[in-house]
Amino acid sequence: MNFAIVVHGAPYSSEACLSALNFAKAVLASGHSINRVFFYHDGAYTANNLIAPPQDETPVGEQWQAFGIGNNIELIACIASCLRRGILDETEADRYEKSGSNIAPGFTISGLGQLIDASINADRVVTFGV
Amino acid sequence: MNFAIVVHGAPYSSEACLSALNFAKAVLASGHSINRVFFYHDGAYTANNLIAPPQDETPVGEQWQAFGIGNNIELIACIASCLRRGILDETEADRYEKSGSNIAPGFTISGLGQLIDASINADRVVTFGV
Amino acid sequence: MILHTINKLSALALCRDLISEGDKVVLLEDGVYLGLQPLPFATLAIRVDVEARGLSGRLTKQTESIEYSEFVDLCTRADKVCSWF
Amino acid sequence: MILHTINKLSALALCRDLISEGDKVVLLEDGVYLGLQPLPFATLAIRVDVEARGLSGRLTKQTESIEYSEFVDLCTRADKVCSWF
Amino acid sequence: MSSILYVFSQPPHGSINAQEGLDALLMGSAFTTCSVLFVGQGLMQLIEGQSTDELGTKNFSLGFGALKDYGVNRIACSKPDLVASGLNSDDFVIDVEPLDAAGMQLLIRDHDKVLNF
Amino acid sequence: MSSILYVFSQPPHGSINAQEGLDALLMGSAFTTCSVLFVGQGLMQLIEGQSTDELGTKNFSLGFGALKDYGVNRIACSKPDLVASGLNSDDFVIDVEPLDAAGMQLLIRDHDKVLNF
Repeated sequence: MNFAIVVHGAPYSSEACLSALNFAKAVLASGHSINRVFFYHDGAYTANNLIAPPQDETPVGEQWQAFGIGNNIELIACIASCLRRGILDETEADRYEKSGSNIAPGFTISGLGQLIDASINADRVVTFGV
Repeated sequence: MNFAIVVHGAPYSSEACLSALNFAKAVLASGHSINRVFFYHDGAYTANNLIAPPQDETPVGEQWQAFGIGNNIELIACIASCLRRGILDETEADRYEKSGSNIAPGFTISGLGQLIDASINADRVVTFGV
Repeated sequence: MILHTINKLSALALCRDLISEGDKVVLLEDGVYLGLQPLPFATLAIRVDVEARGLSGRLTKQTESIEYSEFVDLCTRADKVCSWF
Repeated sequence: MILHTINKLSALALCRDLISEGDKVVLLEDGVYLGLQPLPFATLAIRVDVEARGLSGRLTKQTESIEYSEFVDLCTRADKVCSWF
Repeated sequence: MSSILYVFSQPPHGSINAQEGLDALLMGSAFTTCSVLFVGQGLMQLIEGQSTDELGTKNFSLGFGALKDYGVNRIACSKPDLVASGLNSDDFVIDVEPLDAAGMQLLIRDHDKVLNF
Repeated sequence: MSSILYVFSQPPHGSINAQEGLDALLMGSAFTTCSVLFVGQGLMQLIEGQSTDELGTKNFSLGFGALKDYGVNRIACSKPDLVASGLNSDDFVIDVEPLDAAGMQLLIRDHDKVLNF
């Protein structure tokens, strides 16, 4: 069965970000697939590449990166959420004449249509809210 | 009278960030002073220099920058909150070998001691929580 | 006099018992929705938050709208400020 | 069967009336604290969230701890998932 | 094509989430059959006469008037939550169908997916 | 020197805020007289036997044992909230003084500043 996963919370600020990751891992471990993970609202903060948490704390953002890259799963951060929260790829950084980009590897900034498309085409959609 | 202001919320994600700014402006307009504004928890996100909100939305972070610089008021973002949330100045970016810094002008990253010091020495401390 | 602020409905449960005779209560942000219901104390609601939510003319008589300048003034007259959220 | 998830106490009020006979309810994150109180329906609580909060052995009998793998399995058996937060 | 029920449970202005929820509803209605159910403090999004000029947040309640044009199928709210709020339908910017618990359960059952905001 | 009352009202693990609140209390107690009052879901921070190894959040409840060593003055909680929670003091990692409404009001009055987390 194919899952779409929606994440509304930022690492540390909300356990939703961690719960969604644990859920996503369990989906794959159970032999199911994930068509897309969509980071909305504060979930977009997960894609920030500059996070440097204390060594004794779980680096949730990095674990999402590794999960997405290692399993070839699309991690989409909503562009509107990202712009409001200062998460930029190079294209957006250039467009808005900002000093640099900070999108983490494994994440792609894209539009809200990706949430709808994932929701429609997945067998199940599960939201981790805040 | 001298105020310390504590901000727990991020721009857009929480109105606390905007309320605190409106309050801070009113403090000065009333002839009082502000010894420090301390950004804790998600409040640290206010110091992100890469925010690029839609043109029809209030750029709360930029307004804080202008307020701090224009009135020569210390805007301190807590270092622990910042590291967990990916808000870095050049020193921290170098220390953690990150690709760049994103601290906004007018903001300084510093320790939790600055919250205590401000709270002790102000006549009033007002927290804008989430 | 202690000044209490409340910024959301769920925060009322935290402070309901802690508001003494003579204390003042400021409702701000989503806390202004408390002005729709009867409360055991009078409140002052931040006007711009009331108007943003379309609550002008809808609040109970025990809720009075105030400006940020009056909020600041209340802080100076209070012994301390306690924020409930 | 519809699968409902609840991640905090205040979300109970949102879904209490919407849970039909035969639906399933998963408590996660701060929602597992609901396992301390009597509820009008049986619930399944994510074990790692229960343990992180020190609630093992403290939950009501109508709350059963489950793994993420069982949460996933419930999703596949449900017609849809409804998340309350 | 999957139909989607949007459930809105957050008040406006306290965070951007309610506004971003409406954005998602408008986007969804361009692709498939969508309905919306307002519950709890989500009903506060509908209050008429929101005036945000001074606060500086966006008065996205004006956008609800476009839901019919966007082809949003059913626009409903929780009747128990409406009664508890002390408001009534006249206070709202658009016509909304108040549903009792059974009606809301049916609405959920009638859609393939649920997106909560 | 101003004394500070810390009020903790958030549960642990659902967000980092409770943990960051304890950090602020420990820092404050190095500089001035501090007390702490647990209210509402903040009482859940005190529950004994939190085991976070698998979840991966930090079990900062272990830090409460150090409050006395840090010179934290009074460690109190809301008695009404304790009763409502269904827990009792035996469930907590440290001794906490349950206060009724009058006691909590006095505690607030006895400190110069209040920091809420």
